[in-house]
Amino acid sequence: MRIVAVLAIGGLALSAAACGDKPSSNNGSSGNGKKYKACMVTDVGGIDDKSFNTSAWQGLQDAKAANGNIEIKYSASKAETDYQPNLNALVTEKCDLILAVGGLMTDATKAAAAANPAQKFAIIDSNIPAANVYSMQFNTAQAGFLAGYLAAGSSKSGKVATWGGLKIPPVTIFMDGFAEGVAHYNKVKSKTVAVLGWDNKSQEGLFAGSFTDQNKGKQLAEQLVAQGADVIMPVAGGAGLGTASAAQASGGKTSVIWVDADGCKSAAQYCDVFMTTVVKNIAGAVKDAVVAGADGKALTGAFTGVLGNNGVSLAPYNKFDSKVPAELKTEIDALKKDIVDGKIKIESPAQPK
Amino acid sequence: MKLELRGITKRFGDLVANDHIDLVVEPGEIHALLGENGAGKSTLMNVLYGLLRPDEGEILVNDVPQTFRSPGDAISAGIGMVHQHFMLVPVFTVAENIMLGAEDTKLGVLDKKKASAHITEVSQTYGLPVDPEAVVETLPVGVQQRVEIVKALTREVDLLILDEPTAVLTPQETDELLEVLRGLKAAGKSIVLITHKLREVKAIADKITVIRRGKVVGTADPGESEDELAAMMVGRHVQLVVDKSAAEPGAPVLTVKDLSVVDDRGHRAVTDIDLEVRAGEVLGVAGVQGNGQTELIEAIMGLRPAVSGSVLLGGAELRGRTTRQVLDAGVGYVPEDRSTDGLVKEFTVAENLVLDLYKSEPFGSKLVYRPEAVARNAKDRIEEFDVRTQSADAPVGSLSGGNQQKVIVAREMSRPLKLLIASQPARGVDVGSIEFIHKRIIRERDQGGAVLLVSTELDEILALADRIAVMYRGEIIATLPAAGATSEKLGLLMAGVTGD
Amino acid sequence: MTTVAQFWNRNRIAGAVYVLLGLLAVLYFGVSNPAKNDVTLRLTADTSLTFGARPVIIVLGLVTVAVGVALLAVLTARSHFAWTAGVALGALVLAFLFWGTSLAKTLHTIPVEALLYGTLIAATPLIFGALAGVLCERSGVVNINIEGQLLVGAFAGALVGTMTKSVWAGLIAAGVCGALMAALLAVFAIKYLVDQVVLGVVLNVLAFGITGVIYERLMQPNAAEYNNAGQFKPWEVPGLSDIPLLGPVLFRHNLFVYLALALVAAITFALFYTRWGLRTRAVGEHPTAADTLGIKVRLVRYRNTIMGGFVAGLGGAMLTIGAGVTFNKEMTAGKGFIALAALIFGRWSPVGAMLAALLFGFADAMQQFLSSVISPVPSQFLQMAPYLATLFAVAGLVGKVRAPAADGKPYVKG
Amino acid sequence: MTDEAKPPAAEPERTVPPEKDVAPRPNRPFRIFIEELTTASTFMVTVLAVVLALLVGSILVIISNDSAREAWGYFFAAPLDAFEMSWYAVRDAYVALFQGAIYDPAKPSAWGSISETLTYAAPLTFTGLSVALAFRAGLFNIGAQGQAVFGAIFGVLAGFLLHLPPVLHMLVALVCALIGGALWGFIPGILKAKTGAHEVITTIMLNNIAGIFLIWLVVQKGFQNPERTDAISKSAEENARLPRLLGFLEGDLRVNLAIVLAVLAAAGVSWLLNRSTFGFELRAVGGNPDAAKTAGMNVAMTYALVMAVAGGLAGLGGASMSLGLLPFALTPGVIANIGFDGITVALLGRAKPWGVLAGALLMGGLQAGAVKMNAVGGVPTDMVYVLQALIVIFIAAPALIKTVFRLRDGKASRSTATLAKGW
Repeated sequence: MRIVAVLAIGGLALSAAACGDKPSSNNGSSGNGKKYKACMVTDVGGIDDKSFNTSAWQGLQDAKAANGNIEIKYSASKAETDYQPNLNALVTEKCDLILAVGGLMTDATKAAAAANPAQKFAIIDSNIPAANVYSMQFNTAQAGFLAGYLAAGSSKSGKVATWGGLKIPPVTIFMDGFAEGVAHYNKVKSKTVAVLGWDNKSQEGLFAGSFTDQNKGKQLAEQLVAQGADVIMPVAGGAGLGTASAAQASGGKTSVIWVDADGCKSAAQYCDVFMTTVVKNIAGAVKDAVVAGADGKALTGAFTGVLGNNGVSLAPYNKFDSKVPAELKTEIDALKKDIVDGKIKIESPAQPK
Repeated sequence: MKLELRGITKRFGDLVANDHIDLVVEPGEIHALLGENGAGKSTLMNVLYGLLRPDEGEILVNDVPQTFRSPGDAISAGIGMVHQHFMLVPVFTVAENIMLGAEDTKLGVLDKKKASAHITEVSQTYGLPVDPEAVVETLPVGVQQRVEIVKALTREVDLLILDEPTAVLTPQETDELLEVLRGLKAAGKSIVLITHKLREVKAIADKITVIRRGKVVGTADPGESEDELAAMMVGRHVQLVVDKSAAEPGAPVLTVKDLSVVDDRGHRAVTDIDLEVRAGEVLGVAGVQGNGQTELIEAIMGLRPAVSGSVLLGGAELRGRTTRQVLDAGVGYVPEDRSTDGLVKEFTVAENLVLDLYKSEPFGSKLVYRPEAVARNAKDRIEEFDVRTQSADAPVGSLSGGNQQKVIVAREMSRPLKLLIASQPARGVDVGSIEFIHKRIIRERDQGGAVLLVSTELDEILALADRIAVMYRGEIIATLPAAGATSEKLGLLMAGVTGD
Repeated sequence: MTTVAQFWNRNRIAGAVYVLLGLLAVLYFGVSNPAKNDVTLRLTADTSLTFGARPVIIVLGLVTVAVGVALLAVLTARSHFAWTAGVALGALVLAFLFWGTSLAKTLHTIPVEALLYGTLIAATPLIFGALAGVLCERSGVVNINIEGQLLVGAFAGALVGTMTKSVWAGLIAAGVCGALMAALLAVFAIKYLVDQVVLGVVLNVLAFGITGVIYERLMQPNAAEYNNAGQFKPWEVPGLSDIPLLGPVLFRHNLFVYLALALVAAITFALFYTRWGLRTRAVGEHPTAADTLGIKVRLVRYRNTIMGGFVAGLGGAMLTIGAGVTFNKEMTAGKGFIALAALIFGRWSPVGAMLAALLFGFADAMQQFLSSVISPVPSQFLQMAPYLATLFAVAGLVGKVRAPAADGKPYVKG
Repeated sequence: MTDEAKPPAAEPERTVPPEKDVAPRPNRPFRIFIEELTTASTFMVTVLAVVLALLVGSILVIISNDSAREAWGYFFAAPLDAFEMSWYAVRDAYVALFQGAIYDPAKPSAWGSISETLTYAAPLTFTGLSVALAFRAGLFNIGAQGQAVFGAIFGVLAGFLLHLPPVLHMLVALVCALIGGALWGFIPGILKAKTGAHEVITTIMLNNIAGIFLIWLVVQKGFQNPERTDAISKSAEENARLPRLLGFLEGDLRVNLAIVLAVLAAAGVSWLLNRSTFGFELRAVGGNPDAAKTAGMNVAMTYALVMAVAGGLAGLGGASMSLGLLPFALTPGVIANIGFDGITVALLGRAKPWGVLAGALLMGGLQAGAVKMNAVGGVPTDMVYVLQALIVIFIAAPALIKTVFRLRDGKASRSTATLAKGW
């Protein structure tokens, strides 16, 4: 009785594992030859945050696919206090490049870089001016702007919406761009498309309080739809999937603009509701950096992803390609050019400085 | 039904609660099981009722050996039990309580009608009126006991065990109960009556078995004298009356005027009480449990706010003071329920001996607590009050009831008192400890202290009090000098009968 | 602490608070920072009512004041406490809702239907959780483990639902896993006499850990095989679902909402009208008395605790296969604790717990609505609303409640 | 309530408590040692609980190891493979756990792992003491998390809003943290005292509220770090930070003054419990509130005060994170999970101050080891949750340990005392 009861749940899980007899083959670890070891430390969101951790890991996997001599691994942080020990553990593990994901890792990375001047680091969403740190930042407000314009242009109800995971700058930067894009549309077309869920002037809006709670994402979508919104942009990692799920249930009345990585690839099951994605091309930037590093090129300085260098972009319309009017597409392309040229300035307080 | 117990032994650790007990109850017999608190009577009956498993021995019903794994087995063998602490769910109705465990259902739904009808039938047959719809917690204890008996009878028992059934009854109610028991006997039921009250035993029992320290020390006929029985029960000759000189009352110490108090549920429990206790006298407050004594004392102690009136201690107002202030004013308090209110079980004997003194020198100051001084104090008190404990550092919960009570008495009497309030000081205490505690109370009086004694035991009141106040339904309906008071007269008063 | 006979009894204190809050509402929402825009109540797709927000708010504030005055002056009996609290606080909440909507940045329309629908959806997992609590605690086992039971339910629902490609199998597995979790609670609480409050908290940690590890290593990397369950499709009750307002709110859900409501009815009936219920309550109130009548106290407790776990497990499944979303680490996000508060607020009765759950659901839905239209209150403070509501409910309205007398006390047979 | 069903504790002749009659102790040292090992003493139960938890946890290690899981997939084809791979997985994981917690030859400094263990242990000691103190008064403080949040907030605010000389600034910041935590702890205390609201519910709600408040605060103007675009506040000034202890050694050793303060706090709580009148009161209230009230103690005030003191301790724990570790600023997750982990620590330490310190060291070791275990073998850090929970459950149910390992009856095998009261 005693032990049996204790082990019951463990046993259940074990039997679950025994059923899964399909061998996963992504773990090739033949140790011949000196490989380039690229390691990353996730932030507290974990590897499956459907956001920057996932994207960065994707970048590492892409790099490995591109160059067979690259070996990758990650170390998850459960808490912010784990950043430093995780970075140090990877130093001990003799990684060639250690990638820190997330701006909150700035100070820990700075310290680790100073303590290990021979060790190469890279960081996402931060800028560390040190010789052995390669910084990657992304001005997603630019792509968000395009998404806002697109949403306003395709809304039939005249109401579009966005909501976020937590009210923190890496999230609100998307929402700022989105709201400004809608405002720009209203200005140009003399329309009054309303944005639910975010007001970029007062910096107030709708938040789930979580990046994982899909049920909340679903409820928020249902609320927003009830108020008339027909295009919704969730900026909340995995929680946003709830909104996609709600949109799918609406049978085409509601569409979703996804963020971070192209939704038709990262959450393919919902591809038919994704109008487009505000891409923050972490994967691309990471892949480029790692491949360059493996080739022995010096990794230093800073990279800022903007529309101009494809660091941020609007993904293909995928299944909406036929639904988005050609005219609107042209306007968006023109807008993109204006932003790249600096004719249109975006004023999100959360932009990289 | 004939019941026979052979060589029943029950141990708890190294403690032998029942030591090879033999007992025979003949059909239609009222068999009294006599013994003082802690002698092992209740343990024996719990074994018989299937609540405890005996370590040795066997139970025979109508000469057939039986094994009772649970009370359910005992019930189906025809044994019923009325426990000292009633086994009634307070928030249930009478009918729910009675049907519990033997429910009739109709299409899965409880058939309350049938249950009520059955209850009414049993009530009428045995003259035990109860209202099936009443919620138990609203009923007076006497009625609750009736419910317990009806509960047993509806299960068609042939043998009924009653554990200290008269502890909560007035003398008149006790007489009524005895009458009911005679009726049951006449109907052919066997009855086992557990008690330590000699008067009742003599009044009703057909046969008496005396238990002491877990062993049967003998059997007796009801014709035996009370002194003989008491001696058998305790193992030596007992002084049933406390030696004391006449009181020499001085100035009033405690003056209660027009005091009104409400109980936990907001009902008025004490109404406009006037009371005076003088230096050098014991005022006994008699009354059946639940007539406002508890609330009265709690109000005096500052444990419960009074609605109106005043409480003066030597002229100073106590009402509105905190318990701390009342204690500091020179009031000692032996609470009615020692395990709930008097002691912290996990604390050591030493710590319990300073439970309300820890902030005063030498045990502590405002901030610092001094375990060394507490230990020294414990050594002295344990000696002075003859507390039987393995050590001063033993948890007080490991002591016997009598010794626990001595710890409280020692604590409360170890500082100069103006007033001692002792509530049920002898409840659940063995005879030796009772004698000791009573003597200390009288000594407190003789030293010029005022004593307010609250007890539901008339014998205790009669033995100790100089004056007696009787409480009934929140009022003091009579105050009379102890000389000349008889238990019959007090019994009538306790039942609310004042007219001569 | 008896205060009844004193002047400042509970009703009077509440009355004074209502008067104060009502006046504040009138002064702040109506005068110093007044509602400006008209507010539209959209009841159904084509029925709307439009009000001038300011007069409505003032009237609502005055209603609160009036209830407060009545409590101070005449309604001093205990029986008046509950309904007056409902009226006074309800009026205040409505006043706040109108004010927030009126001053919102974008829209000034309250979608009543969606608000109520959202309330019910948010409340349903809480109802399951609270019912689990009712089952356990009525028999005397404190269940702080609701959170963990919901979590393993959600986990098993998704895992087994995916592996078997059957949401029904997922549902059963969710119940079974919830029951297993509860069985652990039962064994350690009843057999090993471990402190039940502590035990519940620790078992929650265990549930976080086990589901977290398996999720991270198994379900997340191989989501298609292990974390891709289907969904229970909504079933519109024929006829009833066409009733205006009520239809869309109540009768266009999937299995879980109906199941929750049915369980509330079933457990209420069973608890108060059947043999099982009588014995359960007896064991929770006075186990020794039950024992003396031949009822197997521990058995009743084992059975009820495990049943409770089963119900909580089902509720957990609502979060995955009920909503059509994947399992995620710690996805219950404190719902089990809110359910626990609902249980206490609802005084251990199934119906009371349901009403309390609906109250929290409403706080949640209202917060989402006000945030989405950009009301003048910062979103984080709105996010605190359900927690503040719970805090207020437990501290202000419930106070010392009467739990089943033997709740949390292990039964040790002599 | 049910005196009747219990064995009659009130036997007049019984003056010897039953604890005595455990087998007599032999007097030869070796025999005593063996005796200790085979008896369910407190120490043995704790050790065996850890062992048993690691054993049960290894099941999860195996599940979470790809190669092992694969091998179990074709168990019937090559059963030895499954066992071999499982053994490797478990061995590697626990070796990494040990390396991360105690000694890791790969680290630049021999003190590297110990430093990490102590770093993790310090805040847990504070929150553990917080929970333990409340336990002793019969209260279950699940709110250490929220109290630590407020401690962290007050500490950092004092750290960057004030400008004071070295040492003094740190002391002021710590006092502020203590006050912050105490305020947040006082709320459930006073609610319990005045309305009877159960602290389990109120503290959980207050945790949530504190968490949301923190997220709001860090991005407000004047608080947010003006050089950063993410959710991080300004950093506490150098003077307010807790200095590192092993800065002079090679390597980047994080261990800081917090662990010293934690030891002092354990000593302080120990004094408070055993040598102060307040401690006497709180233990009495915890043991029997009715008797405490009858003895003239102010139970309500004791509850409120205990929760305030517990909150203050948790607040110091929060500050030991926000002032002791990078980035010395507030972020949404600045205090990690120390409040909830503190519950485990308090239970591990059986609510005794020095026990809490030991428990915190064990838990700190587990957490430090988990980082390594994760970095090397990919075992999820959630594994720590599982180990934590199992250890505590096994400790709380000594009878289970006794049965599993066939120990003889000892002091610890009796059922545990009730720590928190039911509703």
